[in-house]
Amino acid sequence: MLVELAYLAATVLFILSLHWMSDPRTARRGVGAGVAAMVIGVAATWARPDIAKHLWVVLPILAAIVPGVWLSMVPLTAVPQRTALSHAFGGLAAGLVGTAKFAYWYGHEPEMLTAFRMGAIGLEVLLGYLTFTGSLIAAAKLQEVKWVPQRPWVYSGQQAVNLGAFGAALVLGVMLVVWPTEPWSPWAFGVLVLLALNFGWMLVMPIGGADMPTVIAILNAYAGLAAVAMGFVLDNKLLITAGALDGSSGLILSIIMCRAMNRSFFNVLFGAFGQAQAKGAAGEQKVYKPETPDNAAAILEQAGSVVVVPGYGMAVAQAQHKVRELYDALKKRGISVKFAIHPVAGRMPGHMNVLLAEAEIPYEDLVEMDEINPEMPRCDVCLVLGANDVVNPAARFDTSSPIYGMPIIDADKARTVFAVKRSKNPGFAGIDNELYFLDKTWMLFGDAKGVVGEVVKHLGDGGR
Amino acid sequence: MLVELAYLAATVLFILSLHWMSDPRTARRGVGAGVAAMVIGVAATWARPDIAKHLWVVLPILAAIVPGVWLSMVPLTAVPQRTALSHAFGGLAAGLVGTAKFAYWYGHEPEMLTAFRMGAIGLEVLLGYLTFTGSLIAAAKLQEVKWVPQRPWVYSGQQAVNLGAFGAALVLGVMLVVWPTEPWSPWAFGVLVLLALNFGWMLVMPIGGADMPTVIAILNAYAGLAAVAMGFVLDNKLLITAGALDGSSGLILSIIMCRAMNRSFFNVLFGAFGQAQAKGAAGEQKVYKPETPDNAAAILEQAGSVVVVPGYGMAVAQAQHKVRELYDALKKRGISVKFAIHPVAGRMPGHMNVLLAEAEIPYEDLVEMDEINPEMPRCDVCLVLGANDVVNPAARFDTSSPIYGMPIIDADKARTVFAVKRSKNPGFAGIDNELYFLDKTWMLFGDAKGVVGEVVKHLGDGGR
Amino acid sequence: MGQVFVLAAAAAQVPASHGTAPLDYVSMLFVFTLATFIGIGVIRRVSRLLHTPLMSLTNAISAIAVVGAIIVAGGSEEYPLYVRVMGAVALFASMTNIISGFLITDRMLKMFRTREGRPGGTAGSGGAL
Amino acid sequence: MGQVFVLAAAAAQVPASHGTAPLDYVSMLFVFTLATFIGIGVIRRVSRLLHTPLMSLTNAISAIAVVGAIIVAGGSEEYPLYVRVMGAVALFASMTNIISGFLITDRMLKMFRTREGRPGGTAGSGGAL
Ligand SMILES: NC(=O)c1ccc[n+]([C@@H]2O[C@H](COP(=O)([O-])OP(=O)(O)OC[C@H]3O[C@@H](n4cnc5c(N)ncnc54)[C@H](OP(=O)(O)O)[C@@H]3O)[C@@H](O)[C@H]2O)c1
Ligand SMILES: NC(=O)c1ccc[n+]([C@@H]2O[C@H](COP(=O)([O-])OP(=O)(O)OC[C@H]3O[C@@H](n4cnc5c(N)ncnc54)[C@H](OP(=O)(O)O)[C@@H]3O)[C@@H](O)[C@H]2O)c1
Repeated sequence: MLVELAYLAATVLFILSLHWMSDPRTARRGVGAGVAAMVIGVAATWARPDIAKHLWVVLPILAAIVPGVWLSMVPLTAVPQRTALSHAFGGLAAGLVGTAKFAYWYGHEPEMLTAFRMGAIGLEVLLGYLTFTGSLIAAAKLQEVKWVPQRPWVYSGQQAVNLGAFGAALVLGVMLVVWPTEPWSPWAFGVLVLLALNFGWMLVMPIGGADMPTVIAILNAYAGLAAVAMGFVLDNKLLITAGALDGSSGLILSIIMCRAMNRSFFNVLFGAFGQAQAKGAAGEQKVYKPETPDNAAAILEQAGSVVVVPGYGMAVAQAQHKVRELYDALKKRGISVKFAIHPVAGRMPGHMNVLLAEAEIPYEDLVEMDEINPEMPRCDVCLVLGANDVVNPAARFDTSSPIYGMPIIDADKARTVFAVKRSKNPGFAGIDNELYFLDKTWMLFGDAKGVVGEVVKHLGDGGR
Repeated sequence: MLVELAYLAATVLFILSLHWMSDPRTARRGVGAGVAAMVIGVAATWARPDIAKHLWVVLPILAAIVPGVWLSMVPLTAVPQRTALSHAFGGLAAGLVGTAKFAYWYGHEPEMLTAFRMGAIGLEVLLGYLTFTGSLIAAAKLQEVKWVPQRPWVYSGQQAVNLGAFGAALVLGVMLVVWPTEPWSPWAFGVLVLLALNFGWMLVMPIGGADMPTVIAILNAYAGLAAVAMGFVLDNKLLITAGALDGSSGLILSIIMCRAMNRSFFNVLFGAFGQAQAKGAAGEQKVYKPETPDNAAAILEQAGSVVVVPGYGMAVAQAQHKVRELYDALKKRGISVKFAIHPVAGRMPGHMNVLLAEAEIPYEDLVEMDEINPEMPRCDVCLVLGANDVVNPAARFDTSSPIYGMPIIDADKARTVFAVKRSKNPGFAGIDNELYFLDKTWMLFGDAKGVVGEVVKHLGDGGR
Repeated sequence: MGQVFVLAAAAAQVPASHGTAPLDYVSMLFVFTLATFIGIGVIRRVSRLLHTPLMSLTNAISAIAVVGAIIVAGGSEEYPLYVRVMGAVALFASMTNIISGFLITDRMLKMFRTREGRPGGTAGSGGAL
Repeated sequence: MGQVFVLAAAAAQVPASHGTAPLDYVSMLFVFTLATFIGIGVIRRVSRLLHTPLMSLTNAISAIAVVGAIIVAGGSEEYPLYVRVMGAVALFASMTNIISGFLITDRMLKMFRTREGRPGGTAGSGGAL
């Protein structure tokens, strides 16, 4: 009885943990509540009368400490890959428990395999293994691992094959639910597992590297639902609630990201966005106006208000600390500095916030896109730092462009625009950017970190 | 099995119903969802296999239609009393079902009276009957029924008697839980019922008429908890969820009201606030500067922005329609008119909003206290209409005053103030109001409806 | 031998509403806690304007006790008369609550109107009392 | 006669986690629906700034599967070896998730700082990697 109450306490703590995440000030208490809930959950389960083999429990936990800590020390830019990898672990765990329970019950307590529980096991295994392989591929794509193609891997009859496999899995599932304890049941189960593993691979491969963050969010939801299915199998309320919380969070995050990228949920999942675009219409050769960091520094000094638009480039170049120096230098001169954060800048939702926070830039100065846009016309200098698609005016009028309709930061409304990027090639969506050819835009070619470092140096010595 | 799913659907609809109440635009859909949920709940219960005596179900429902509709046609000012009365009905229903179940199980299925269920029945009966009598007295106090004293009815050993009775009830409860099926159990149960009825009376009588709205909110929470207890007794999830939703709403509403009145929760319940205060220190006779409605109308015409502070007086005088005419007259002259709504103006939370809404004044012009206060210094004319405590500056500095610390509307910051009230006696908290003696304050003595009517007339004919 | 079997049969398939499994009240506790969390989360978001209608709406919702009343009033067990009468009175009381609660809430809500006229889609009739 | 009794006894007091009463999955469904409502309500309020830490936090929370893994790995029933190994691997995987998930979330949150310095009470160390 006490175990159930402990589960209730753990559930309450999980809810509070997510509740406290609503505000940076209370966020860390949220983590504390989460840890406490997990400890109670594990301790209560361990203390259950029907747990005897303690060695089998202690060893894996001890073994997990080293990889656990190592995985948490990963550099910030690798956060997306790490999350994908741990989703793979989560999916694997759910799948394995489902398979273990089925194998045991089939062999020893067949009467346990009621239709309801068999259905739950089937779901748990399907979701678990699907998340496992899907997340592995997502991690590989994010890590830009060589043999996994970045571009969506599309072949002709793909939809047909997908549907066929899905149908087969469904039929198998129904058969298992109706006759769970037949001699051929374990074989059907095995095939189901293989199909599930295959699904992960089939669903994620055709999705371009760009959409991985959304895919990770969806896989997060699947991992949560797998935990819910496990809860139904083991009649464990804590699993159900925690799984539901995780599932709904994954779902909402992916919806938010899709809306920010202005692309429908299904389009991301099934539409093979990001095929290698036929090169943008060459048309007349647009003119880039290169500029030097010291002139840029001079103009920045005269500016009253500066808005920095960070993008994936800043993350790759790890330029956030240099950006912090620029922020301090400008602030010392009484210049108002704001950071325009586009919801899908970079490769993870909130990716820019974390980077800038890491450079200890106060989060009050990180301004959401919708709040900053109205003020852009009054901004003297807009420094586009490694951002491309999120400031591309094409999204507003060019219906043919893949990012058409995506809300963007109105960098083109600022008085002067400096764009920092290494080369002339396009950004993530592979399309040209009108912004660079406006007469008020000056290009600062080079690595983000280097260029910003130069500018700060010039600001430093030329200081008033 | 289907019945349980129907209960789940009803629960979801109840949650949505409260969710849609978050915004006036979607509020009416909320009522629709609530009705649907109730219909599903009743239908599912009726269709249960163990319900046979249909006549016994149909007759009471039909009989309830007439009083139900009559009770809903009650005039708006009587809304507080109506709500109190229906809480009494709710409490009675919970108490009766608990008693009936106990009587039946005791006589026919004693093994059903497990400790847990006995405890739940005890709680249900205690809460139910307590809410029943408590709400009846609250309704009487609000209706200012003659034989129920408005002023808190306090006698010397009161706390001792209360605690004694409470202790007795507790002991009885424990005894019943331990020996639910003893020959003397029904007697113990009877005494418990009487004690519960007595509690309602003892708890509510010593609370002044002023605090009835908070008392109603708390009784609302008790009625909800009684429904939860009934859910535990009958192992019915719909009762538990709906009861929990109602209970938490009652709780939060009373906390909000206490905070708005800046008085602690317990102080309202137990502190006998509002004893007939020794008359305010007479000191030098303060000077009221009476004014006439036509002068007031002249000054109003020159005003650029007018803020109306409605209070209990406007509700009593049913002046909201006249106020609407004033609103239109001023608006026609391009004068900005806003209504400053104090959270506890009147006698019910949101009482003023409902009255002004009834007069079809657009709710965008009803401004919360915290939003209007910063703008008060720029307000040309502040028309205090039957409000007293909510605009009494004493709350800011006079620590001895009972309303000390209560956030108020800064009417005294406006350029000119007109205060409409019938006489010189104090408001609800029985204390003098400094506002009336400021040199910029002019008194418009008379009934709110009459005075406003006069002003509108003068505005009308003297129109530019 | 007979009773044992009867007992077993009774225990095995007694309708759940009667023979609750020992652990069942824990799941009830779970449902109660989660529902309270939802309640607090949802009520906090109700706009101040609507506090009075909210009170009458939750009052109507608390009349869910009608479910218990139906079980007592219409129960197939041979309830003694006075028990069934109690059930009927409870049913009458909560039904009145439901009808009056929802009606008055709707009446109050109909009065809230934005500047351009009727809030929400329904082209309700005039708001007069 | 013996079996009947045994059956009755078994049915009567089998630990709930095994012989779930037929109606039990409905209460599980209830718990699932309510939890999802809470999830949606709570997640919607998480500030945009914290979406990345939120993802790693919920990832750690989804590692609640560790409970299932412990039941399999440490179960007193005589599980065949390969089943117990599966449980151990699952336990290892979800434990790694828990440790890395909570640690990295905390690391990221420590970086968020208001102008006057450390957010929240804890006087954490410098935010450097
Ligand atoms: N954040 C998310 O959750 C998320 C999720 C899904 C999809 N996306 C997609 O990702 C894109 C994000 O747009 P974005 O503007 O942030 O990035 P982007 O469009 O991918 O552009 C990155 C820019 O940075 C430049 N760059 C790369 N490395 C650099 C370095 N070391 N120094 C300086 N510049 C460098 C690149 O130009 P050079 O190569 O010439 O230097 C490129 O123009 C959007 O299309 C969005 O739809 C984001
Ligand atoms: N709203 C709630 O939920 C709630 C709950 C609990 C307590 N309360 C308490 O109620 C009080 C509300 O304050 P309030 O300013 O709204 O009202 P108030 O302080 O009670 O004052 C009402 C004023 O209206 C005047 N008045 C009465 N009838 C009138 C009529 N027919 N025409 C013109 N004037 C009339 C009265 O003066 P004359 O008699 O001289 O005319 C009195 O000055 C606060 O103290 C609050 O703490 C409210």
